[in-house]
Amino acid sequence: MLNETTKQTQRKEPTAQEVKDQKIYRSFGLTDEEYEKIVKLLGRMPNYVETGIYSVMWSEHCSYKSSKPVLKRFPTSGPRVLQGPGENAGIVDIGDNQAVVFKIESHNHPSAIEPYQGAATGVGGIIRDVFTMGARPVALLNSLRFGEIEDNARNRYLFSHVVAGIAGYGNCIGIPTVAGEVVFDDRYTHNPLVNAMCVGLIDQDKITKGNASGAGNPVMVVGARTGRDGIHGATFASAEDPHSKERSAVQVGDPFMEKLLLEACLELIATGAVVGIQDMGAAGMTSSSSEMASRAGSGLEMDVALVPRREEGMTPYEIMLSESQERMLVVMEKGKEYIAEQIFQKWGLEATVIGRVTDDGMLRIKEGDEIAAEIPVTTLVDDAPVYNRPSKRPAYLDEVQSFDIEGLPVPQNLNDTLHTLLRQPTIASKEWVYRQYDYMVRTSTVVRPGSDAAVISIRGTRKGLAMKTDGNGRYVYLDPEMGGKLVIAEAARNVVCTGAEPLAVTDCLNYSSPEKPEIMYQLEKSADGMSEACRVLDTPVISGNVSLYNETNGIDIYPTPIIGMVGLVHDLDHITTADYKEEGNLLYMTGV
Amino acid sequence: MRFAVIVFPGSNCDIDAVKAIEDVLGEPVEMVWHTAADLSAYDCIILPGGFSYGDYLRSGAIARFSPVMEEVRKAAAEGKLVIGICNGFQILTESHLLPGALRENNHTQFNCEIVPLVVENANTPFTSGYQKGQVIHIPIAHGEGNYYVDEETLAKMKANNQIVFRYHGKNPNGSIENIAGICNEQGNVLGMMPHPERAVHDLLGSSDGGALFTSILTNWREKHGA
Amino acid sequence: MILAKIHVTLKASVLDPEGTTVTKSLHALGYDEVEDVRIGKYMEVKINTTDRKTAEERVTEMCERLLANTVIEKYSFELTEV
Amino acid sequence: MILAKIHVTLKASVLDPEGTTVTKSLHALGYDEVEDVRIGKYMEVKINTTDRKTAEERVTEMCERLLANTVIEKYSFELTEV
Ligand SMILES: Nc1ncnc2c1ncn2[C@@H]1O[C@H](COP(=O)(O)OP(=O)(O)O)[C@@H](O)[C@H]1O
Repeated sequence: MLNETTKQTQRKEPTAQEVKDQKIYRSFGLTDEEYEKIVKLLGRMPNYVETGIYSVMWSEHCSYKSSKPVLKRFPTSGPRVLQGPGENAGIVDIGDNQAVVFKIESHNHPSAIEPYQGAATGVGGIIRDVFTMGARPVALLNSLRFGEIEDNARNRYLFSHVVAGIAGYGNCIGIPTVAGEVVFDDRYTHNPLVNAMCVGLIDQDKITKGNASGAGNPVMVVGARTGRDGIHGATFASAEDPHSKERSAVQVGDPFMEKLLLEACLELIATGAVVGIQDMGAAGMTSSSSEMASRAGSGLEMDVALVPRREEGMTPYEIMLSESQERMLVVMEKGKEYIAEQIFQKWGLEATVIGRVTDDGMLRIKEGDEIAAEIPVTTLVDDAPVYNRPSKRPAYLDEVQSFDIEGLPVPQNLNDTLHTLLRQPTIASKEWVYRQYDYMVRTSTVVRPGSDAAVISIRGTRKGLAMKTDGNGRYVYLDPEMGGKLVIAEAARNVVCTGAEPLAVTDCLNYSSPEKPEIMYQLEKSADGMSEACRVLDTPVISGNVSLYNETNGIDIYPTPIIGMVGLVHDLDHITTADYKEEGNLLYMTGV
Repeated sequence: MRFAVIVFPGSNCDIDAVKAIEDVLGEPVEMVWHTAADLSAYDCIILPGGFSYGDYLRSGAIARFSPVMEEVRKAAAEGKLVIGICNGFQILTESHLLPGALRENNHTQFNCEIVPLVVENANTPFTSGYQKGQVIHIPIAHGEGNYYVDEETLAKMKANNQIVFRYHGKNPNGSIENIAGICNEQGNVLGMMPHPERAVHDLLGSSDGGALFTSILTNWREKHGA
Repeated sequence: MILAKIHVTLKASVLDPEGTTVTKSLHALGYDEVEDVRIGKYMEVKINTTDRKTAEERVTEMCERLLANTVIEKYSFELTEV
Repeated sequence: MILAKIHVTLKASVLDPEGTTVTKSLHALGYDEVEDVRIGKYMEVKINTTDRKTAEERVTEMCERLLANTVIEKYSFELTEV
């Protein structure tokens, strides 16, 4: 099918000199300083493909260049932590050689453009992060923020399609969506938040990491074919690019493919022949290959001409940057490629050798015999810029914090007030949402949505896992540090209410632009608050994700850290639920 | 008694069916891949829930051409017990092993909840452990469970006592005459949208589905003098 | 190469929940003139043949066997050379 | 009354998982001549008007706002009097 040579299209690509002279790197999001840094690191001008690779690896999304200094504040270790941040997902020991694997991730921007597919592919991505570790995904959670829906058809559209997308993906793949939260506030009208979390179970001796080690080991791409999905914006000058009009910044998810990929990968990992495996999420082959090589201190050589494609005439640039979903990069033990081929064939999927691990520390991309890119891996990962961005206490804080609550009038009719409150979409029952999710598949959901945290039982044991997502952007806005503490505390309360002992958290930091000092302040202070609460509660942060630049037309979202907390139920006999059990039961209020 | 749970690409309640049989009956049960060419070793065949082939085109439309379906047809003709749950029910109607079709829910949304059902026919090998008219609580989880059948066929089905379960009270999907589960004329092939395998422990919210599995075993034992 | 453009729609006697939902949404958006919406499928099947007659037979068969469920749906198609 | 016959299909480079799966299934059934299947929607919208020009404008608007998602889909329609 791909007889047409890709080189023709490639020739249209600007030369290294043109990339520099026309400052094309700017349209990829690289600053002049960053570009100069690349030239210095490489000792030459990067060509077009290399510029693209640097731009995605050095993007905020992949490099955490603004948030890294903030993330350092979190406590990340503890006696039970088997894997902290830095891998596809974090892992916590739950005894009996078992461990729980979890992570949360945002898909805010795609969901704002195409709510169904944006939310669906967000779910797909987080599931892959968990099963690449070798874990069986057992539960999904989410956390959602939209503008007010009462008089806004657009917000209702976003909300209902995001919920449908989460349901469409999670239900099809057969992982129960067991808990979450939804908040409506006009601060999120132009920047809805869609965070998805996945929890998996694993036997500790099966843990697999995203490691490309062992020179000579084959590198395979498995799963879906690569297409021109989601290649970042300004690729070719649009007039020259015949595909630009037909191309979409949004990827379409294929949950059926992912279900097959999940089963095939778990079957493959169980053979013990896998050296390392990583999902291709944002920045596709580029980030998966360089991160896997970076962790192992190795190099990789790959031939893009061998990558199975969905479309004709794709260039090395497009193949390296494609964000086609439901794909994985796998490093196998040398000589065991056939095992992957056989297993994937059984599941009706492709597994193709596209290169091998090297020991020269280079990411070398070829197209047939021609070298398309050649970059030292360390320069992509370790040398990525880190910004200690200035921070400044926002002026609004004085105003909101001096507000005198005592001055508010007491409502005349408290009954009416109560009814008004209960009618608020943020407070009202979320059954409309969660009944669209299959929260019972896998028959282990013993506390279903509608209570506080959800509880999943672990077959063959008396144990269970409690889990919940929580966030409160308004609190964090009003007092970043205290708000940060409160969010952790709320998640912990929800988990404890089920009878579980909180184990650890994953977090997704949803904020506006870090280039505004006031936003950096919110980020830093809320991280301090969360860190302190995590230390006090003994719940280290084992994984997470950052989503910045959530602003439109000068309106910032509330600073919204979302927490996913998992707790251990030691005996299912001791779980508790929120509903009243019998007439005549006594109600107590506890706490301070 | 030996059970087979067929695994189509995209099945996801296969494991739940296996667990239910292990926990409720303790009888041997195996997952059988959809390419299997021989089901003669099994006494009861379960087509589980899930999204075979992603439910693309129409739910069950593609799975019904799986190689194993020839064997399922043969087993049904021999009088063996065949149950299709949710997606399995959809596959059985697409295969014309059961009449009618399952349409998108009338409210167009996926719907997951535990619902009350009325046992309409307690004379099948699947339901003899229930009483006629008994109300049981079983989970549903589907987007296309809106049962449709033309009037003529429906009249025949009623005359034949082929309506096995109806939704009690609220109709969750718009299905004709509240139908939740039906059997074939011979009574050995059952299709139902609700998931009995999800209702086998009190911890799961209901254990009312257990009797469906024990009915099967009891009937098989009576028939085979075991 | 022949392109079969296939329409699969619900039989008139079968209710169309999606159509009803879309009708309601259009009314909510102020399109009061909309009387009714029916939603079906449109498929483009590219067939490697030049023989119209065989193509017609084969496509009919595909529709009967897989592409439509004739218990609730009807289908029609046209063939064009591409 | 005017009937708008609307086709909504995925843009060419957008993944069509349903079409791919149906292609594979047709191959498995022996229809090896099938090169490709793309699946879209077909809608019939009945509009209470006789003015073609307004109808055209209104239907375009409905497509843009609700019936198609122009980020991944494209649409086309024709109007007939009924
Ligand atoms: N987006 C969602 N997805 C799944 N479950 C949800 C979602 N939103 C809310 N829920 C469920 O609804 C119930 C109430 O949630 P929430 O309002 O956050 O509770 P609270 O504020 O009382 O802790 C919980 O069981 C929660 O898991």
